[in-house]
Amino acid sequence: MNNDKYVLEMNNISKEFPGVKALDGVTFKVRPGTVHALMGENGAGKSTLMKCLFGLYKPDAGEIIINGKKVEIQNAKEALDHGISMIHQELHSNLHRNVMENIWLGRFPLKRIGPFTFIDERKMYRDTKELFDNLRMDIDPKEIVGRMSVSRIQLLEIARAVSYDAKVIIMDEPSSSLTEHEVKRLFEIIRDLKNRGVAIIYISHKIEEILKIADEVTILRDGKKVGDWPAAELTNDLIISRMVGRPLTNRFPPRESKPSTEVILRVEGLTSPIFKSFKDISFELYHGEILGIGGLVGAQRTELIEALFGLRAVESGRIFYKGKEVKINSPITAKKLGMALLTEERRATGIFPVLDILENTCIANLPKYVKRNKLLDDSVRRAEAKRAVEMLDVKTPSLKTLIQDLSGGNQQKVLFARWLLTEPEILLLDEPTRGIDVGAKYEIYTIMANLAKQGKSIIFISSEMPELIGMADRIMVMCEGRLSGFVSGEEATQENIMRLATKFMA
Amino acid sequence: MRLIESRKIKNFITMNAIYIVLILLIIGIAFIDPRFISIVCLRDILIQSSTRVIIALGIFFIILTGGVDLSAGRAVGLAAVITASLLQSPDYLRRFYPDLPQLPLILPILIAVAICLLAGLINGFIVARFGVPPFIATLGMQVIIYGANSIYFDLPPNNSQPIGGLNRSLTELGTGAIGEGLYSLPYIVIIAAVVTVVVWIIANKTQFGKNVYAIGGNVEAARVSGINIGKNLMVVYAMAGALYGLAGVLEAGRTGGATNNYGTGYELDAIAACVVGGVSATGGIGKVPGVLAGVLIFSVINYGLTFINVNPYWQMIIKGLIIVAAVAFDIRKYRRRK
Amino acid sequence: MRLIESRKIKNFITMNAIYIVLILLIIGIAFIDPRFISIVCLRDILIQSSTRVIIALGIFFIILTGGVDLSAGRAVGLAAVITASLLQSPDYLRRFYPDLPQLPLILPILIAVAICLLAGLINGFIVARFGVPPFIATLGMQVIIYGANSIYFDLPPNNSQPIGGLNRSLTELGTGAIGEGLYSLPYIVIIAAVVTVVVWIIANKTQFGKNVYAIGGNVEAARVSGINIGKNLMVVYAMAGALYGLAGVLEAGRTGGATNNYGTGYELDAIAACVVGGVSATGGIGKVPGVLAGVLIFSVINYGLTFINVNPYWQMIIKGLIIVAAVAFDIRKYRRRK
Amino acid sequence: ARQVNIGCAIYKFDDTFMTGVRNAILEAAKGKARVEMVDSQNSQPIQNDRIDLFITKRVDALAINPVDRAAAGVIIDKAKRANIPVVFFNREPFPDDMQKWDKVYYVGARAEESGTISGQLIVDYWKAHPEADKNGDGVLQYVMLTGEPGHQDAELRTEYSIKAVTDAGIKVQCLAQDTAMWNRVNGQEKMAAFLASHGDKIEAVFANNDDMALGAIEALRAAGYFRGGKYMPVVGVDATAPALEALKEGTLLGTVLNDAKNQGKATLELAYVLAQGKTPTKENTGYEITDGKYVWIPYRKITIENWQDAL
Ligand SMILES: Nc1ncnc2c1ncn2[C@@H]1O[C@H](COP(=O)(O)OP(=O)(O)OP(=O)(O)O)[C@@H](O)[C@H]1O
Ligand SMILES: Nc1ncnc2c1ncn2[C@@H]1O[C@H](COP(=O)(O)OP(=O)(O)OP(=O)(O)O)[C@@H](O)[C@H]1O
Ligand SMILES: OC[C@H]1O[C@@H](O)[C@H](O)[C@@H](O)[C@H]1O
Ligand SMILES: [Mg+2]
Ligand SMILES: [Mg+2]
Repeated sequence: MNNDKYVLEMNNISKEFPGVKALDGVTFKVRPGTVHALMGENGAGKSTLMKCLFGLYKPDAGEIIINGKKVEIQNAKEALDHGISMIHQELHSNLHRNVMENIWLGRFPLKRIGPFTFIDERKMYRDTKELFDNLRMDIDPKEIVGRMSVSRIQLLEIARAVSYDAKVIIMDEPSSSLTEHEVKRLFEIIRDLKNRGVAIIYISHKIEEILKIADEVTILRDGKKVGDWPAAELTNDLIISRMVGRPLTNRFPPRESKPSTEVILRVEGLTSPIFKSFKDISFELYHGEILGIGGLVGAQRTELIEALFGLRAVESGRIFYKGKEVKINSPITAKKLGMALLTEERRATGIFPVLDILENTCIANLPKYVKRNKLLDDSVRRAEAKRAVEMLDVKTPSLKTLIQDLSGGNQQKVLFARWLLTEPEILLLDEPTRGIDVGAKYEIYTIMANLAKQGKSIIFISSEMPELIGMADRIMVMCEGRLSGFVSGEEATQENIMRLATKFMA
Repeated sequence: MRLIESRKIKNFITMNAIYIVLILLIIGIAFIDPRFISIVCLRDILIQSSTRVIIALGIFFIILTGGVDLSAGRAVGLAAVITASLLQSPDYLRRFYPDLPQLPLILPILIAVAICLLAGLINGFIVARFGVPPFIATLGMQVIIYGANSIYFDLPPNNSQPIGGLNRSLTELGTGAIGEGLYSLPYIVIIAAVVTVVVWIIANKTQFGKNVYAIGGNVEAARVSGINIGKNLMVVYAMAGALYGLAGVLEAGRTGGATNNYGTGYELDAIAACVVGGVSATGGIGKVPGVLAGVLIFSVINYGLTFINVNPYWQMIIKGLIIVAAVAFDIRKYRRRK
Repeated sequence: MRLIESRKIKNFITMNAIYIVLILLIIGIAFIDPRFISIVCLRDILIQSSTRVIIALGIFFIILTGGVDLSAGRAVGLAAVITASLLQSPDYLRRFYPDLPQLPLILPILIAVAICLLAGLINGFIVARFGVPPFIATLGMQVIIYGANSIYFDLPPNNSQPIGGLNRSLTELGTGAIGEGLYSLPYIVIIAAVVTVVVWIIANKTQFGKNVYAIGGNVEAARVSGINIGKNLMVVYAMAGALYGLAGVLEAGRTGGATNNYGTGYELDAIAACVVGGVSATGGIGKVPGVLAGVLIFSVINYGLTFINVNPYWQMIIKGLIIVAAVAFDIRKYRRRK
Repeated sequence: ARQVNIGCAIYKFDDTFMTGVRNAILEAAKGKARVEMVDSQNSQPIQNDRIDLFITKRVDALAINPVDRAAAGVIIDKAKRANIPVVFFNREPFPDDMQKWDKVYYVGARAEESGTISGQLIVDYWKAHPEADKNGDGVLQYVMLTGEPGHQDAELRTEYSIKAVTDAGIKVQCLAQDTAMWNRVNGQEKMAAFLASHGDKIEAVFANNDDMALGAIEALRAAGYFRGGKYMPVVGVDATAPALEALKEGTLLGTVLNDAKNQGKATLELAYVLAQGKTPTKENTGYEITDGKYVWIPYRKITIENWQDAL
């Protein structure tokens, strides 16, 4: 392996958007057969740099050199032709079509019949099967993507990126919606690719992952490069201080409060009408409690809390809110009761892409701004939105910026701000820190802890066990739609959660 | 410094392209015939835009939600026929209802508006409750309204004759003005202006307006945010219906008559005006001043090309080219900067 | 066991709702007048559906990409006029080109189709290159084509007279059949069937077809997969244009004449047939058999209601109700099972 | 006698004038024949579809108001094959098509005639009112509102109305001409633009039909006409109810009666006779038959003097 030669050099790349200098003279070099991590806070410019490389953005300045040759990459096709493939931060699949069509899109296997060229469906099926077998993924090539879970779609996109036989594979937060088990699988795949001389550019906010898999680390801050280091020279704390610009001693804020013994929400025997979904779930949520929900993907945690929020039908079971039985059959009712839900799929059910940050922040809280004359009080609205956005440290030129122009992590923060404004009694959080940088995570944890201290209750789904263990008072674990047990925060370990999470599995 | 200035200008042009197109159009026509810059022409254009603006603003909200309304034109026709049939001069010979007593102006107007509002409400209900695509729900409503209107129009003794002899009060509403002569202000222009202001306030200053943008921006996210999608959709379509009704009343008053084919194809004009004015057909994006500009662009083209005496066929070709060019010029602001 | 059976049946009904609607419609009409179930009626309906299917299949691809085409009807009219003007009997008195020699049938057809293809290509180019919303690009094309067609039609010595006296070869193509009598198979039905099969193959078995679904389903995903969006869009619009051209040729042949207002409003029928047939107006979803069913539903309604002698105005009301109900029934398959 | 079935296709149901014809047909059919009336929605292919259906149902005679008169040839072929006689009305097929079969008839008015009459209305006015030549140049400055582009009536009325004026030895100058698509709203809007552009230079307004003429009158009224001695001669065609009202009121100078009643009645009578397998004559239909195939219903000039005749 030739470690001196770079497979990819990006020199002095700059890129400006209205109001933001997203990249400011960034130089980034990648050796073949290595995993090169790209790190930085939300909005630091990681995705932008990669989009410049993949031909999705045109850099204002700078050059790109591949295998020693200077190239101009105008679009994705040219990037792919140059041997670069990419897993995008946001899912990029066509939900209406099946898996294999998504994988081979743009390069279908063809066959000729007479003068005509048709798609060779059989070969396509075989190739897909082979691809998944090699990657040891259990996905049916003919499944319609829209029917698959987010994590499986993510796996599909990983498989697609790998299938290009690229020299450089960009992975922009590939693990954010994967379970730990699947992350392990991903790492095996990465090692395999590495051994074959492929260079991987790996973007993640999970520092443990970086330390585990990366050979080199480049850190960006505010569009500028902080530096690059061999991963072996780095530690958790070093990375954080270089990313954030100051040391961050604790990963979790201290919990200064204990839940009260007063029950705010009681759920009895909640069962979904869908056979495979959650059944017979009973639990209690206390005032001031952070209740974690652990489990593997497919454990139906999302379904459960969406049902609590009135987004999904319930076949049987009862819900008591502050002692009174309630029927929650729409988010409108849930909201009236003082509940808030931060959903799992930011793009699909969270953001209003074409609306600005002000509107995105206020939308769930509008009734509070209606004046006596039925019109909205714009000054209050703006002030509150501004406050919330600042509290969460959203990186944006102004409140008028469209949310689709924010970095992924900053979008998530805006959504968090949206629900905080409604001052909920019960906050339902479905993977709230997905795609959020360490600094901001800490802020979110702090907010959670403070809310709990004020007596608010939180239900908190996470696939990151340290986070569950670090933040939850109690962890409820689910397996295949059933409740498999509770562990208290103190006695929680990865092992006992894992054991419960697989309790009913064959 | 210079650079920043020029970039600012460029940016200003991009962001206000559609207004600039409107101004360029006027200048262009005035260049060919300077008399175009006159109060008479301005007033004519405003008058011709009045009912169109009202219809376009109705459809505007629907497009904001990501929908469309094909029944708009037929609703206009229905309202025109209803109002006309109920408001004929007592001394007119072929009255629709020979024995109907003289009604106060407001009553037939309210009836017509209410019926159109109801039709809109049904559209909204079908879209919201059954998930029928707005294209189909409102296409169905289009033919149903037209059928019903034709049956009504065909009732004896009228037997499908154009309804004429309208009451002075109604024609006055459609053609009268405050003041006299050059500087008079036509009532329908005033009505259209009031409607525009009210719609602007609804769109920008009320919870309902924000909800509409949110529904069009991402309906699932709106649902999660606790917005009542069904109710809001129904209000949107009903409100649009009421506006078509008002436009129909004014069309009858303006022309002094009505037949069942009044309003044919108006929905297309209205949708086109919205889209030209920067309203995104997929929902969530669009502004009231844009709609106004869209309507005015069409009026200026229609009126202006006739004013400078362009042959009707060439008018079409020029109109087509202008519209496409205007939108191509305007759309640049949404193109993602690569 | 029983339960599973009944659930299966339910599922079958949901997934095939639109075909079931079609069958129910036929049964319903036959119930009122049993003579409806006959080869003659079937053939009439197929004939009436032929050009419509061709147009609908053109627009189908455009809707799949998330677009729309308002110029379809005018393109049909243009093709009809061009073909008719080039294919008149030499002994006809009022010929468009008095001195034109007799052309072989295929030449004028190719010219007409090529011109419509070009118009489509321009639509595609404007949509792809300038990002103009398809609604506006094709609306512009609609009026431009109509203007151009009218100018052509108005050329001396024709001076806007309907073009008649078409060559036997062309009217034979439009009205003739293989075989005689009851079991004869009209040429236009055969042509429509061939087009349907070819389009089905393109949609399902070729790279281009898959790309179209991909662009409509998620344009960003298509872009990052290296698909040339612009090129594909241009092919889609051009292909649609060619199909309109073919339809226009057949319309001229079928009626034995042509005027510049042939085809008016056909785009709406075609879009409606697609949407009724389950093609999603937002793109990415839809099937050829669905489009076929959509067209047939409209034909059966139009033909059937006249067959059982329903008053035209009531026809509209009934037609509106059936369409909305059919789609409400069909749409359930997409509603999120919650 | 056996019930006689007649299949009748109208080019477009919501056309004011054709509605009059339609009503007259149904009126005349009472107690005689069963008429199935269908709407061709201004589309020749749709009309052909409807005719196929009539043939399938084996009606005894067809009464067709073609959308496109060039399309009559194919319709005649179809009818001949099925041996069902056809009466065309209101829009005249080309003579060569008419010759294709002997069981083909036509009932209608000559569009040229309506043009000529509306031209004469202006000629009469011009001759009787010297002040009509506002600028005194001896030339009639006019504007023309035409119907749908390419429409037979529109083309012929436009041409023949002006021809009548020039034939009377009056010089003309066309200030503006534009299509208002037969309808009142467009008539009004186009006229407003004409007025803004040409103002008092306009000395007469020709409209291809009454709806557009009435629209023009509204625009003129808004510009101060028909008040305080300000007048503009406006002529239309059709003699619709609102047009007669305008005549009475003194705003519309004149119109041309397109005789819907007789067009409808003659059509029905011919179809009825043909349906019984007989040959139409003046005796059994009540109408003069010209050249063995044509029944011409004359247009009539309608002014303030004789408006009652048009009721
Ligand atoms: N299309 C765009 N238009 C305007 N601004 C943009 C656009 N894309 C990115 N930005 C801005 O550029 C900056 C860098 O964004 P980028 O997406 O590269 O961040 P990131 O490092 O990937 O962050 P995250 O970890 O949150 O994904 C942000 O301030 C963002 O708001
Ligand atoms: N076995 C499965 N295979 C494929 N998809 C599944 C499976 N089980 C559930 N899904 C789908 O996956 C999505 C998420 O599932 P679920 O809510 O059960 O996961 P979760 O445990 O909440 O995961 P997360 O931690 O990501 O929220 C749902 O849309 C569900 O329909
Ligand atoms: O074809 C439609 C036109 O037909 C004419 O005969 C009539 O005069 C016009 O008013 C209009 O109805
Ligand atoms: Mg990013
Ligand atoms: Mg003069």
